[in-house]
Amino acid sequence: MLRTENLTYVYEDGTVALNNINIDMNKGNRIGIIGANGCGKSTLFLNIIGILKPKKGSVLYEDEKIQYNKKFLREFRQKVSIVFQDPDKQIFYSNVYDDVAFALRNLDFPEDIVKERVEQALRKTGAYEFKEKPVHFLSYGQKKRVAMAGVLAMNSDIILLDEPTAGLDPLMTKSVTEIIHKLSADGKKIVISSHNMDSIYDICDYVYVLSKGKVVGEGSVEEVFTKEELLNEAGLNQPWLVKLHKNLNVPLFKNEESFYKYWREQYGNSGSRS
Amino acid sequence: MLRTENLTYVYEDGTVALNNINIDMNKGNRIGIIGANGCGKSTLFLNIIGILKPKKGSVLYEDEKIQYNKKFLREFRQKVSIVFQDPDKQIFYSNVYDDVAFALRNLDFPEDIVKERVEQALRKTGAYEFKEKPVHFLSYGQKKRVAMAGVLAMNSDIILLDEPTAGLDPLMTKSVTEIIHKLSADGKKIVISSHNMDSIYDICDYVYVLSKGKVVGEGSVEEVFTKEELLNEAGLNQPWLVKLHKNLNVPLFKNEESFYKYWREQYGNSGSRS
Amino acid sequence: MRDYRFNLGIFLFLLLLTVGVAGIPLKKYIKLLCIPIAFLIISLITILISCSPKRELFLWALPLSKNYIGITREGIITCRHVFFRAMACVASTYFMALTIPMNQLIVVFKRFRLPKVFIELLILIYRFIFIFLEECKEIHTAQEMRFGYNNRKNSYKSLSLLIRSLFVRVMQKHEELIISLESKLYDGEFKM
Amino acid sequence: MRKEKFKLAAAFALMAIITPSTVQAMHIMEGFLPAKWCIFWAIVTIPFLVMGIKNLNKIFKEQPDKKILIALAGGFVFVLSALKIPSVTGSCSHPTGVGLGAILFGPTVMSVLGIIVLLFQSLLLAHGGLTTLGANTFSMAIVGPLVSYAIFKLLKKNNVKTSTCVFFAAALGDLATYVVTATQLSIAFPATSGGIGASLVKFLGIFAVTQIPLAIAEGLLTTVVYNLLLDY
Repeated sequence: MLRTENLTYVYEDGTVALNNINIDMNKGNRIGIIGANGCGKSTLFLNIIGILKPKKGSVLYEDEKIQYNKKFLREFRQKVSIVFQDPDKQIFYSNVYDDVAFALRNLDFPEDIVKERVEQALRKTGAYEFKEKPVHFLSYGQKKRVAMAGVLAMNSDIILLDEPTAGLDPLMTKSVTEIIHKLSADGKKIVISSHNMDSIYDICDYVYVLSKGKVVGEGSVEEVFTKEELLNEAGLNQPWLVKLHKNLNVPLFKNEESFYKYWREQYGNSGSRS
Repeated sequence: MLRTENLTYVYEDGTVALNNINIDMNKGNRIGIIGANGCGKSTLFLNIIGILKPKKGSVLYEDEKIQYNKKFLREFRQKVSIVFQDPDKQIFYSNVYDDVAFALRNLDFPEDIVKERVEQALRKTGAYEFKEKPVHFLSYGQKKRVAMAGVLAMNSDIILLDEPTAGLDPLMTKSVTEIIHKLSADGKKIVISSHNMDSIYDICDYVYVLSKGKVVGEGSVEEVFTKEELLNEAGLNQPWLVKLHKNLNVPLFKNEESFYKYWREQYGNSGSRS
Repeated sequence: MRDYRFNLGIFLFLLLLTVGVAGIPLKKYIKLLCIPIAFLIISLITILISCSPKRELFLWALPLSKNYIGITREGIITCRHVFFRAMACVASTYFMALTIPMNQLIVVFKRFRLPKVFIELLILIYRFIFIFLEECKEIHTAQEMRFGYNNRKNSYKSLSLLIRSLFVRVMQKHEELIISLESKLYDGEFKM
Repeated sequence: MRKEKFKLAAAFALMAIITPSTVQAMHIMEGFLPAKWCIFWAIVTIPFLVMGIKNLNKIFKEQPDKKILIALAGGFVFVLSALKIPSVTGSCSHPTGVGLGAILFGPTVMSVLGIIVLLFQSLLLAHGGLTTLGANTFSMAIVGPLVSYAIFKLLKKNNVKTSTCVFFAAALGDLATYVVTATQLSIAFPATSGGIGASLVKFLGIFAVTQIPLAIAEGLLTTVVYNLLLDY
């Protein structure tokens, strides 16, 4: 559906930001793009949604090269949307409702459909309860929800999320993770860029490792995260469940609950310490 | 040396931001203030450094109430300094050297001492190697180092750090953690606010838990982090080493290496899977 | 000319409404009242004091070479009138500003059929104001902690650095917001 | 007699001390002007605003993205006006940022931005007022920027050093605002004897204490900022 082919992007000053990137979004339902700060994750996302134009190679949507004209991009961005990291950079109205409705109104939807979609998006992200508050009174986590609602309202098939859990406390991280899982269950394709390994391990099923503008590794989460050296070279670390798998010689678990369950079954430890 | 006594801070609109806070920085060398987004961590820091003035209660330095006049604060802030979260908001010059020298020059130090102190601070934070680069070419992690250097140059006794590892990738997190440990080894008192539990567990020795403007728990890291309910109520979670301690019925370890070592000794597992 | 007592009545009524009914803290209200007070005092004094060679105009006057400088009855009446009118107006503006959310006011402005561009700019500027106020406060605090405002010379230096930092951030925001606009299918208009 | 003179001098000295600590530029406060003058100044500003809106519409039609830039500038000018600058005579005052805005974005754009900023100032900061919005817009968002812009262009044409241009543009723009405001006040409140002229002298004189040093401060500050911006 969406992939890049030999995508190379060069900054104005000549620095190669992305070097021959081949990424195929069909390899999983929740794709993770991981890499250290400055590895090119954000630049890649901007190339994928057609904001930046690659110097060589291309982005393909439904096996067709995306075109850089207004009409094509307008259609394309209804199918592929993006949530940026900093909510302050994507909220234009101080009225939550108007902001979430922004994209829909740009598409000239009639107001009754706008209303329906906006309320749906607000409920999905848990932003419904504070929809009457002016944006500048919202907390960072709440703004993040509004920003997500604004993109969800578009109801696109593929959603890119740039560092969705950055700066969030554990509770908010959990709730954003839940939103993402729900979206995925609804049949949306999710692409996440992050350097939070535990989050990616929890959410994604297929992972690309980016380092200095190159794809240095890819595979299922289990595959990629067991390659310690690869991750270290990319300036990343392993999720702790993977570390345990390696150091304790236990099977690999996708989440902590299943690990504890296994442990209790194996070692009969009820785990009920207080 | 530094503590708060029944500190209560109320916003202009009447919301109680901090409610009767008693925090004693003598209880540890590396104090952690943990809590969810919006629990009052930042407001507490601003009260401690005398930017905000409590409605009731007080901040005490060397058993003396801090005074809110220019002269007192000038002395006080040479002893107690703070590194804020976002480096972009605390770097004012496009030249690294000038920026790190800012506080010293404002205090009218002679240029030779300025130079000595700046270079020392740059080395301590590992910012020396890129000191010639213009700030807007630096990565987020590098800017973070410059911001820290700018505060370290003041050579204060107590350093407050607001979310020092937020937004950093694993490698940078590790290096900032190392800087903090080095400062502590130099005899500086460190106070960290964070909602990253793994970082706090790694760095701190004494922890206060803040929730909705109140201190809801305190104690040594081991003590506080084993109280799962307390942390959950505060919207936080347990560091994974503590989770293992509880669920696997193993002793509590301060860092992963010691845990693996213990494990190998206990179970004879060499851990050398590839 | 309306009786000043009428204006005083309006002032007191609105004060009561704002503080008593709408629940705005009295302390905050008084603080707000202090903002225009300097302008009020200076301007009223200016109106009050007149200068003329005719002594008979004045209730109280000082000779100043050939002229007299002093206070006239008309001056007092004008001042009293202006003072109470201003207080009544201030109270009604504060009542509006403190009780009606800006987002609703903007809807009202829209009903006035003001030009679309004007409303759009109003919406956007209102949003950006808070982003920059927040940033401004943070930068200012960081400077203050590093003694940027401990004397006048430093204050000037710090303030210009602060303004520059803000400006640089405005430019960065611009680039980022444009990208975000494109991804949200902006078609040249901010609808509401 | 001597005692009286002393009292007078003391009164002026006292005023010189209290004024600068609280003055915010030259906003005429809410309700200060009689209704007819409120309406008069509102009507006077309309043609300028219409011109500004027309200009903006033209700009936005060609470059829709500019909307964000102009709005950001508005937010920026507002925040500048909420800052305090240490004034030469006393504690502090507020920069208007109008000079900088006029140099960067042109005077017609500034008139529209100015009225929006003034509106928010009166609603959010309690500076100025709604009834006096027209008068304040005329002095601060129309005459000020026009003077700043004209001075800047004029000096630039004569090959004056840019930082000097910026200084005079900002400082004289500020002074123009002050003169206009004093005029507006004196027309509304003519002196019992001597009329508008005498009143103008009084208002000019009394506000000069704060406004002249402030104009110089703003000029200096704008110059420094402008140079820092070029540096960027």
